[in-house]
Amino acid sequence: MIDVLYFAWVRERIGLPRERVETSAATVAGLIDELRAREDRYAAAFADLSALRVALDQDLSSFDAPLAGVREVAFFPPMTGG
Amino acid sequence: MIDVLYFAWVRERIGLPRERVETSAATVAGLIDELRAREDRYAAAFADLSALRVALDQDLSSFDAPLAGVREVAFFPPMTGG
Amino acid sequence: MRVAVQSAPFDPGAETSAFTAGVAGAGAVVTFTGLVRDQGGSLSAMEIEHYPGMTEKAIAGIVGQAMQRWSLADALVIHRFGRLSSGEAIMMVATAAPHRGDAFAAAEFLMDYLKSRAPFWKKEIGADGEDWVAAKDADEAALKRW
Amino acid sequence: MRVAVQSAPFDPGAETSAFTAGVAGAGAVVTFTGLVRDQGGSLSAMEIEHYPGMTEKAIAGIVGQAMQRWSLADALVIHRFGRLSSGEAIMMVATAAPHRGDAFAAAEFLMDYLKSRAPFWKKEIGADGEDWVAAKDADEAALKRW
Repeated sequence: MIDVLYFAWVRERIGLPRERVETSAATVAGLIDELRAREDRYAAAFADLSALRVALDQDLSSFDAPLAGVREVAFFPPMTGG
Repeated sequence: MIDVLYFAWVRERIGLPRERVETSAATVAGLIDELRAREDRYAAAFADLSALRVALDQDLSSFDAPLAGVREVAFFPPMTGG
Repeated sequence: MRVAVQSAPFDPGAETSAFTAGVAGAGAVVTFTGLVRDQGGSLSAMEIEHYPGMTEKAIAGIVGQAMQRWSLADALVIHRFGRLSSGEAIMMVATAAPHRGDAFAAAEFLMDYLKSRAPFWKKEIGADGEDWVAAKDADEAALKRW
Repeated sequence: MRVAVQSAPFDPGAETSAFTAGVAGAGAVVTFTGLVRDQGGSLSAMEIEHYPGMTEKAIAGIVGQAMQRWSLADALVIHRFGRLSSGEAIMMVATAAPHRGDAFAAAEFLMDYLKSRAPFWKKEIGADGEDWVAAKDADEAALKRW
């Protein structure tokens, strides 16, 4: 089980800020494939990966990163702070 | 007659902040030659022109600038504001 | 150094006073304050979302890099989240250094990294609806100069 | 824009508040404050001489150049003269712009020009006597980047 968090329009499109996900995916990309297969709202949120960023345990990471040992995955658009 | 002003160590070396000078010099350099010839303290102040700046009527200028029409000449070291 | 991530408003002037008093003798203090722009009256509010936990960690990392890279006496980052009105201060950074070059460079570095590497997302709320602010290519490109 | 050349102390925080309040909606405010450094306790005071009349004219010219060159909502320059104690604010500049790049660039430009083109001269007064601050080649060189 892994915590999956969504922020900004990813959160709005999927319709929830976080959920616990049972996954056997080896990488972030594998997890995304599983989520996309669930429902249209997930497919819509993950339609264009170039518009998304991912953090693993609160560090920016990449879609090909392994999930082994990770407790928290977050998906969000490019940041717009400052 | 022209007003001649001195600032910072130029003022200290010459020993006064301003004076009225009777001059027939055509340029700043000519005025400096006249001042140098007056007394040692002037010769000392104007010994190294690369360490001096000049303003004519409150605008930065150069030593070869003409004095015609100028009312106020100021000599000072490079500025250290900010 | 101090990092504050908060929903409460802050007063850039009071923060500048406190920061400056704490670094007396440093020579140079630079501050940057970001304000909600009114965009010709079309913007009524801004909503800022953030990622609690990661935000503090990311900002501390960015400030740590700046402290290593430049000779700084101190640094400050304040960033708000939640709902802000037009004209309100969104965030500020302050840097203090013996020399002005370091203070300016570090402040610009902090701003460039906070823009694109701290997990905040801005939504503009106007008369015609609301929209997430899109990241600019220029902001990503700005990181390359460091 | 406002230019103040004064012997009276000023409060950088209060000035930042007033300036920021006057440009609400501008997006970005940058301030720089120069403080008398204590240089490890050896400096007891600073005496700043200036050229009344030329000072105001030179600063207005520098600010005018900045306003032409960058998209600024406002600019402020305060510079003191006379005797200052260690830790006191010597001067400050503030710039406001729609975007941070313009506010930062204009503030750095103002500082570079005020350093070398506004008629101020600093004298450091310490335990061992007093000395005029020498202009640095680096300050003259800094003008070349603009």
